[in-house]
Amino acid sequence: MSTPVLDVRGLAYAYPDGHQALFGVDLHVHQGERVALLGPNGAGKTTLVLHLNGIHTAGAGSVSVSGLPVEKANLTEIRRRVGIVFQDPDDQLFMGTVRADVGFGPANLGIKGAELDRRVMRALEQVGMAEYVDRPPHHLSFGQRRRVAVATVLVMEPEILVLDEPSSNLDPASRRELADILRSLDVTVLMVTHDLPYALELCPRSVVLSGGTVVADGSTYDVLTDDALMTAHRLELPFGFDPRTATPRP
Amino acid sequence: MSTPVLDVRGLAYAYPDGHQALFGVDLHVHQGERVALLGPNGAGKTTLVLHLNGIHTAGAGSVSVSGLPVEKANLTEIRRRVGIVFQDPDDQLFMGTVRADVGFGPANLGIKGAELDRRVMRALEQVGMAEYVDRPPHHLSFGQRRRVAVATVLVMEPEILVLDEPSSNLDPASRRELADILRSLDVTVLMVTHDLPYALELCPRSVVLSGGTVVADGSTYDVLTDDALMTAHRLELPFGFDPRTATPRP
Amino acid sequence: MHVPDGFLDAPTSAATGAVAVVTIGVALVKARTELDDKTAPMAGLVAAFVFAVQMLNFPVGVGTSGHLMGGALAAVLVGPWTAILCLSVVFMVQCLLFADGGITALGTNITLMGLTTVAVGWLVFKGLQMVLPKRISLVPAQAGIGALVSVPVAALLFVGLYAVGGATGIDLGNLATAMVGVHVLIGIGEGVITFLAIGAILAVRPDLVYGARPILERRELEIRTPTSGAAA
Amino acid sequence: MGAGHGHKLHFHGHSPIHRVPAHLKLLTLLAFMIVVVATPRDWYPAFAVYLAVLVGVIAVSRVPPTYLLKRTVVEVPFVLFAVLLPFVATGPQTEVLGVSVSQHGLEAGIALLIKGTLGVLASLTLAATTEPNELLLGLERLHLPQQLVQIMSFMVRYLDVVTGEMQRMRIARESRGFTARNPRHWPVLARSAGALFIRSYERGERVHLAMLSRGYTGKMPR
Ligand SMILES: Nc1ncnc2c1ncn2[C@@H]1O[C@H](COP(=O)(O)OP(=O)(O)OP(=O)(O)O)[C@@H](O)[C@H]1O
Ligand SMILES: Nc1ncnc2c1ncn2[C@@H]1O[C@H](COP(=O)(O)OP(=O)(O)OP(=O)(O)O)[C@@H](O)[C@H]1O
Ligand SMILES: [Mg+2]
Ligand SMILES: [Mg+2]
Repeated sequence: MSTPVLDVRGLAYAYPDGHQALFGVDLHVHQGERVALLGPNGAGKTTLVLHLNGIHTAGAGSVSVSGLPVEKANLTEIRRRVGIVFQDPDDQLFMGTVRADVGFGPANLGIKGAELDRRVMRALEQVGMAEYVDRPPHHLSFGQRRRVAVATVLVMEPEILVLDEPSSNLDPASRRELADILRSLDVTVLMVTHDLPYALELCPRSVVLSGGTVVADGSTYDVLTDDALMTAHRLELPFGFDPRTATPRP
Repeated sequence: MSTPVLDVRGLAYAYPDGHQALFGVDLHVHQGERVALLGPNGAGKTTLVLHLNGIHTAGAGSVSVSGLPVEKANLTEIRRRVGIVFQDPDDQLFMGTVRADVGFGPANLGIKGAELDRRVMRALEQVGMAEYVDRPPHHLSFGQRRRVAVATVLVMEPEILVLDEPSSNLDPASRRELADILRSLDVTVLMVTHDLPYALELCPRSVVLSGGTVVADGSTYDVLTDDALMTAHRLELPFGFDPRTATPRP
Repeated sequence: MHVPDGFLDAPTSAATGAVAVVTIGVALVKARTELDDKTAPMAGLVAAFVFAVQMLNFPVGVGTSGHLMGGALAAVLVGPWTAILCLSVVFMVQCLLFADGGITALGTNITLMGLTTVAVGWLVFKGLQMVLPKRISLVPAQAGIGALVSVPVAALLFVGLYAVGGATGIDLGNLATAMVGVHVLIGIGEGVITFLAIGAILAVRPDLVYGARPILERRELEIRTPTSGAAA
Repeated sequence: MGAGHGHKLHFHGHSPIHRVPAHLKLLTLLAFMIVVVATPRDWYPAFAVYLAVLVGVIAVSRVPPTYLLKRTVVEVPFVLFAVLLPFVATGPQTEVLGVSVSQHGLEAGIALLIKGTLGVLASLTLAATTEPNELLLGLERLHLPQQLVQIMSFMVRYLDVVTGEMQRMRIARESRGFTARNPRHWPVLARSAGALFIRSYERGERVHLAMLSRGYTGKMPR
């Protein structure tokens, strides 16, 4: 088997205030996989995600990306390869206009002029926000900010896309359009979500994190139909949805 | 017919940067109703909600709550009656501990000592956050913060509960528990949501806002089964869900 | 340039303290018209911002350091009376929480760097607004010039106070030349920062700039009927 | 957004000094400094007594002396001024270590150093043993006008909001491959500073409105 592009081993982490959030997490994601990361509130999903590009530093265990250990010397390279869409779009947007914000990453990679503009507009068109290019991002609606936040990551064309609850606050059409984009890209995807039908639709594999450890890892269908596992970890299927009868979209 | 508890007439509003978000909105909600407010990103839902307790001031038209016009002189009374759960929990939480934050509102109403404690703990139990009572709110996970934000409003026991995307970032069990709480309370509810099955489950009536005006107002079932309306306003039913076959939960 | 305890003699400290108390008293009354529900947080932010701006220190001639003062910026953002309150609060916080500036010199610091820069900055700003065409695009430049002028004036006043209540006979001419010379440079920095900050705020939240309110025009709102709106 | 959770100078502790009500500490500081300032500048034994008192208080407060000493840097500009005084001042000259300096300037410089240092140390002790929120309550009890207290409480909170937002913006920038290493990067920082101002303001404004929504009237409930 190839080396995993995301390789997390025995990862433990405590926040500076002493609260331990991860207790030995193992996760291996291979090139081109789309994996859903499920689990109750406070399970440690965001904490785990923030280790994947070195925002948090492992307290114990190790994290590596495409074989590179996540450590100071490799951070620039790793951040070029791993694009993270944060759970809170306000954590992602900081420049004065949408254009400057989406262009920020590629500009750091040395792209400029017409090429920069082309990439910015393409990313904004993907998320349906092209007409907002000259507005300040913090004056957009929450869902619009989420869409711009996704664009700031897409524009970097990362090899590995990590999305923390990307569909929350999106309107239903945008949610489906995001799924279409993710399916059309040839990248590795790790997606945190509480939207189980969305996970089933998009990710063949699911990992369940609960109380800071991995409690299940397998096909999404198997996870969602394992009733004991589901109730033990606050996962419930929403009103009117049954994975056994839901047919995949064409 | 009784006077509506929420009465919005011809409401128009432009943000200070000149961007107009509402173009004449009419909305009447009666005592005890549960109404879902649907619509695409950027439709003006949050903008509308922020008029209901006088955070924004109508540019044209009028808003009144239980017959009281929303204006400077009535603000204290109106804010006591209308509890708003903001779309972003970080806008809602500001004290140093969860206890102080949830207790803030009732303390302002003059409640103290054991009674204050009792109310705080009850609200936190409702949202399943009692064990976090002495943690700083900004050190919680996003979904945990959302739950505390809901508690800060429940604890005020408002007559009218306005929730802006309350279920986003909640794990599936919390989402259902929130629905149970809302159903059990004898209050008027206006809930903004992009989760159409959730709207159908909880709210008999739906209002669709799009481009700053009301484009539909009727029974949730009728709205969700009106395909032309749905596609015109970026509303789509999620994967595997059909209102025609979904049976209400017992 | 925060004056520490014991730098000026007791009578001078007491006199400047009295000036500060009286002016703050007047400002408290006058500011009622400027300060409401929504502007109270603005006043707090302006104070925090001025506080941050004052952390930018420049080494100055005779051993003291100079820094940006933010009086004109505050005056244009929240109005002169509220600005006086903001600046006074900044000096109190610096003194009590950061030990920057002595507690017995608090009145001196407020008078010197608060009252003076606010008054000079605001008067220059208003003066320019009166003689120049009423255009919103001119506001940042007017504020910047007000800021520029306010700094050397405060420096001159410092020399004056030192002459009255300072410890010893340094050559006042030299001190004045050095202080004013250096503070013209600092004033240019202050002017540029004020210009940029006011410009940035006017671009997205013109309603937050007190000094621009008289020349903001009212917008007409458009009303769409449901039928015409449905097409959108 | 935490309300003033431990500013840079506060040293968490539970000593008797930490527990004295803030308004008493404020009054004591003021009285102490007035005495120091009013003391003629050549009464050196008196200054030794003041210093001893101060050291005693610091010892009781159990704030490590190094913690305070590191923070006396705010005094540096005036130390420089005091050191230069003897050289730039006019008047009768005297010899110190073979260098001719102004007699007057020398005395003034030394007095300035002594009084200034006592002032800084005393203020630092107050700052290190008092939470900003207690200080606000203390000022309220001393009848500082409500408007000033309100501006100050917003300011203290905003210092948190601004640093919080700055932190978030820094993480966001670095996640997209940017680190400010040299002055070439300043324009980027300058442009994000404008956004920072508005962002902090608007976040603070929304939080303020959230407070009003829950019955806040300008006074913290107790
Ligand atoms: N900054 C912080 N300091 C201390 N503890 C924290 C901090 N952030 C999160 N925690 C705690 O760490 C645990 C894991 O949090 P994390 O944010 O990773 O959860 P999550 O799985 O992303 O939850 P959610 O679904 O609500 O986003 C929680 O118990 C939370 O309270
Ligand atoms: N602070 C602001 N300044 C200027 N324009 C704004 C501001 N906030 C929102 N807008 C604009 O007003 C319109 C309505 O925004 P609003 O936040 O009400 O949308 P929404 O219906 O709540 O959307 P979402 O589903 O994404 O939360 C949008 O076009 C948005 O860009
Ligand atoms: Mg999370
Ligand atoms: Mg919204």
